[in-house]
Amino acid sequence: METIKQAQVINWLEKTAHVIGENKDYLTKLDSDIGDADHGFNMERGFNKVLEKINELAASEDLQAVLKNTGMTLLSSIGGASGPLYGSFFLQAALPLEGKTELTVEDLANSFGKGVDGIKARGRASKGEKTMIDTLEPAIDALLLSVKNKDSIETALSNMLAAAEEGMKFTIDMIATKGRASYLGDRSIGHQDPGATSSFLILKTLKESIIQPNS
Amino acid sequence: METIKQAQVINWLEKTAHVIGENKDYLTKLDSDIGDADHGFNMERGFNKVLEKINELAASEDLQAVLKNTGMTLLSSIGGASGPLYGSFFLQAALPLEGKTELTVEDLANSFGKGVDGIKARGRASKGEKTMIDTLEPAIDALLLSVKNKDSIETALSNMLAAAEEGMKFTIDMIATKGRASYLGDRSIGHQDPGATSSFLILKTLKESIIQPNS
Amino acid sequence: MKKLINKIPDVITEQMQGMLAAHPEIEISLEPKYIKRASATRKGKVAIISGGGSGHEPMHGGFVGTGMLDAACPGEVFTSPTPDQMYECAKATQNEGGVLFLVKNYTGDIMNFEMAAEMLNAEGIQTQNIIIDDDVAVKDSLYTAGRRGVGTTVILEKIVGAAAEAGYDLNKCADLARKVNSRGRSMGMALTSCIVPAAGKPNFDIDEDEIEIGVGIHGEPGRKRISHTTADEITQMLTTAILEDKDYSRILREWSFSNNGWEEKELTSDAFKSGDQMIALVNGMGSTPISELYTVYRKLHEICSAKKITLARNLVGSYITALDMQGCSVTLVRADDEILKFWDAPVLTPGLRWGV
Amino acid sequence: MKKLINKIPDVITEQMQGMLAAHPEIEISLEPKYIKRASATRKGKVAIISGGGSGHEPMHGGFVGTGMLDAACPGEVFTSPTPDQMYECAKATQNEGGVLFLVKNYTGDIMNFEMAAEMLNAEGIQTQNIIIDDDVAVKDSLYTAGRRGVGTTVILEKIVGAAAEAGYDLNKCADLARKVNSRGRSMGMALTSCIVPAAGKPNFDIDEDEIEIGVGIHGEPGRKRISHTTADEITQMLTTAILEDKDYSRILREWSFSNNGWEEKELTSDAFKSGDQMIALVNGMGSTPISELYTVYRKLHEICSAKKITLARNLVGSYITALDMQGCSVTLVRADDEILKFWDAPVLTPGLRWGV
Ligand SMILES: Nc1ncnc2c1ncn2[C@@H]1O[C@H](COP(=O)(O)OP(=O)(O)O)[C@@H](O)[C@H]1O
Ligand SMILES: Nc1ncnc2c1ncn2[C@@H]1O[C@H](COP(=O)(O)OP(=O)(O)O)[C@@H](O)[C@H]1O
Ligand SMILES: [Mg+2]
Ligand SMILES: [Mg+2]
Ligand SMILES: [Mg+2]
Ligand SMILES: [Mg+2]
Repeated sequence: METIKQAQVINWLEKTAHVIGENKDYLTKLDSDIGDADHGFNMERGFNKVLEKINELAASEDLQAVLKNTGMTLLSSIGGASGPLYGSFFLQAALPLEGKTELTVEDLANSFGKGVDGIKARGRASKGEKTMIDTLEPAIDALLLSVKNKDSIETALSNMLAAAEEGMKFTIDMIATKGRASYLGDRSIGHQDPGATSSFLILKTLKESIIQPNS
Repeated sequence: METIKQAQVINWLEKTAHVIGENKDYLTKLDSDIGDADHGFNMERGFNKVLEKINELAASEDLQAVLKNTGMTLLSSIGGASGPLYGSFFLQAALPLEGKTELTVEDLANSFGKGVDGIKARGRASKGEKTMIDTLEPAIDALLLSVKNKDSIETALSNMLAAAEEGMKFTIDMIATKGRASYLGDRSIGHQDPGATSSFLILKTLKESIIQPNS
Repeated sequence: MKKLINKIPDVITEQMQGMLAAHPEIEISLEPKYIKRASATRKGKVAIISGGGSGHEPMHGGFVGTGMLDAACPGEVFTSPTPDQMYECAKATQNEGGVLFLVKNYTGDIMNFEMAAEMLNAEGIQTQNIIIDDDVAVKDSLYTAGRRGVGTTVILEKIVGAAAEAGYDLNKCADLARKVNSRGRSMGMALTSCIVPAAGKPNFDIDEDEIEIGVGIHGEPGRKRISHTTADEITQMLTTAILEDKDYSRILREWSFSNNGWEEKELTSDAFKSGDQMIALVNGMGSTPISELYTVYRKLHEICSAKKITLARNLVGSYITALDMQGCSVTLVRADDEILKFWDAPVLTPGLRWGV
Repeated sequence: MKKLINKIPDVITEQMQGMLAAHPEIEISLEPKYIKRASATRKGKVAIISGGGSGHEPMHGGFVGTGMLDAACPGEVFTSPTPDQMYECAKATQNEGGVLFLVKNYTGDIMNFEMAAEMLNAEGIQTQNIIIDDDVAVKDSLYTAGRRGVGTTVILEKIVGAAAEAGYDLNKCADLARKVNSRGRSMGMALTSCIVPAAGKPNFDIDEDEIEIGVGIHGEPGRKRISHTTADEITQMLTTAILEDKDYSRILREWSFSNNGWEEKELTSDAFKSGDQMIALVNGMGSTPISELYTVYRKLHEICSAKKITLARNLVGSYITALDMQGCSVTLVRADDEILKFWDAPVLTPGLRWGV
């Protein structure tokens, strides 16, 4: 397999909606420990909207349009901190994809790289502040390495997810300095960041949409 | 012993304040079952005021003045339903006592008789409506009988108290048709009326102030 | 019990002192307790005075001011004030136009206000008592102390206060008060119990999944205890009880200036009907967020619209409360031009303000 | 969870519909959600718009009306509204005088309002964002998202709303808003937790004998958890934290019309001192009886008097709430003539009304 096809991207978005739904209470529980106990509800509301539009999304071959529409949908339905952040992620991730109907590993790395830049610009945060960036940035670094190593898509996605998971887990020991959790100071230590966790779930679903288990 | 002396009346009022204080929670509990859980607080507030004034009361030989002052004090400190009722009781009970410095059984019967009339006029209630009247009216009837039988003060007070206690206990099986408890309808059955109970305590203290136990 | 209070005997005094500090337009007396306007009123104006047990704030003290009450007498929590309070308050407030006591129908309030009226009339200060008894949860007036005075009190105090300000004399104020009372109906419900500070524990026990329909403003038991349900169903129950309440007659006592004593008067409330226009109050019981009250108002408005009953004016908020009880009540007062005119008149009190 | 609500996804919509039914002077849009004045404003008037997560009622929707906000955008409960809401709301509301967004300092609100401002400015609708960050419970702005926006918001919306009504242009409104924010300090406390409808259980656990000092309006943890104590001690703690708060500087972002992009501005709040005159807000968190708030106001007044700080104006009541939380907050805004003039100007909104 050389590229990720449009149908796989659609499949990823559709599956993500289900995975977020299944993990709604888990994400909310994480947010109740160090935030305001709504991250699961917020993410579910947003991805349910994406699900409602899935046929409209699927109708477009142009992946730039698909990601842009996804970003706009999340932006206008999630709210809170994660709404503009995930909104910006997809809107910015769409930018390098003009005219693309399938994605190489390099396309993916470029796209997601722009996406994370969008999050960092919007949220004025960087790695190590106990946010979704701590999952996403290592994931993109892994993708970039795969581009350099000319890894297969399978290998690239596996490495990406391993890096994402490690990044997510690193948030447990961090002190939050951005978002609501920052009010807790030291007391935020010992809890995994909800946004880092939802980011991990999104990437995990990507990998699983492309690489069928036992295939 | 032929008459009740001024000092005994003062002693009665003083002791009543203590007895009401000791029974505050009990009276409030009874009122919480069928009323608004304040009868103990109300009575304590009133009789504490009487206690504060006890030297002033004791300074007057004139029992009319003593009862009138007691009535005014209760009237201006109890509030609720029981305030005007006990206020009226003492104010009216004072009326027949012009110039008296001690009381025969007949004086007491006349005085308390007027007092209960005052309660009935003010509260527009009669016996059998599950109120303090159910304690007081039988007690006065007993006093009147003692007047007829020329009973000693001891006998008169003992009979009075027995009748009061019986009357109080009869309220358990009654349906309330006056005061707050009336909103309960049938559900007021099975509970002893708080006002009937405070009236009983007042009369019991009277008897015990006059007849020393084991004397 | 978690409350923002200090020592229990000081609760009422300190709340009054707080009101005084916040509202220089009122004055307080602590011995005996009352709240009155700081500025004197026009000579000949009827003094409109209310009062009752504390715990229902902002009622009544919060309704003292231009266009509403001249004074209010707060009792202990849930306990009627005493006659000397009303007596002293009336003497300090009246300005040769007589005194109108607005009294909620509770045995204690009735008796204490009657004694005060007797004392004042005996001194030549013309004093009338008008009773408010609007709680349809109490159906039977023959075997009970009658309907309790609840939400209509707020609306009545506003309207009669405005009329007195406009120059109505004592008799006309009393007539208007009687009329508003005869046109008011209310019903309340509780999600939780209230806690009286001195008691320190809930007035009644209620399960996490139960609510009390028809509750009084002291946590008196209501018509029924049911499972917790939606705001719409609750509003339907309260509104139906009010709209389907039949013509209602009862005997109320008023002072007769000719006989110099009390006389009994029959007062009939006509059932509400399609075509009526109302002043509506959706009231919180003390611990109910206003957002939830709007949910109730939405349904009340829908039910009334369907029955061609107009909600010409409304008030949504916590105006007659039961300490920290969660729950709400609905009040409808059938309006006419006189009532609407005085409702719309300016009012400036700590608890209600418009037009000024 | 006992609330007067229907289905959880409908909670906000139905509260908005209830407000609409009760207040014909407002208009609502449901897709996307916003509340605006029913009548058009003067051409050239700055549109003052606020918004934020729901659950703080009457703020912000209850402050829409003459003399205060032009519109408000409610998000889901405790969740910032989305940029399309502010964008559509601003387009429907603005009348060629530009748009001023009043934004409480929460990461979500900041980002969503920034995106909306970018969209509007890109279309040539001049839009400025002013941030409110007054919660002294958050000490450190270097290692946190900064101080939260709480009680000062209510006072600021009133003052800037009046200024816009009086003809201030966008820059002058922004200057005034920045000034009021720099002069406002707040601190809150909770007796109980709130319950978010969708969660169905308390946001945090707190024992029957504990209270949280320094809590936020979403139940965010405060400075400390202590044993329940008297209203006086609680008021002392809140007031001391406010009065002893030092000069406070932070960097806030505003739109630069010359650079057509965001620029960072330092804003310093001077510590309060003896001789200052204040607008004071003693605010209930949603389920606090007003009587208890007066007990708090009493002590606040006493403490300030002793320090020769004048409470020139006040507001006592539940204006910026946290659903059904029990507790209170104290806000002081250092006033000057301009601030007092606009505070006293007439206002007619569902939640705040005087002078009209
Ligand atoms: N400035 C920021 N930059 C990046 N991510 C952030 C920032 N602030 C918050 N987040 C992320 O947002 C998550 C919280 O999202 P959510 O609960 O939906 O919003 P809110 O905090 O408004 O309730 C956090 O767990 C964190 O990962
Ligand atoms: N109309 C009445 N006539 C006589 N006694 C009455 C009447 N109404 C109430 N009571 C008495 O008052 C008692 C309640 O007093 P209390 O609890 O102090 O006042 P409240 O009912 O105002 O709280 C009742 O138990 C009853 O005995
Ligand atoms: Mg959150
Ligand atoms: Mg009682
Ligand atoms: Mg009582
Ligand atoms: Mg949130």
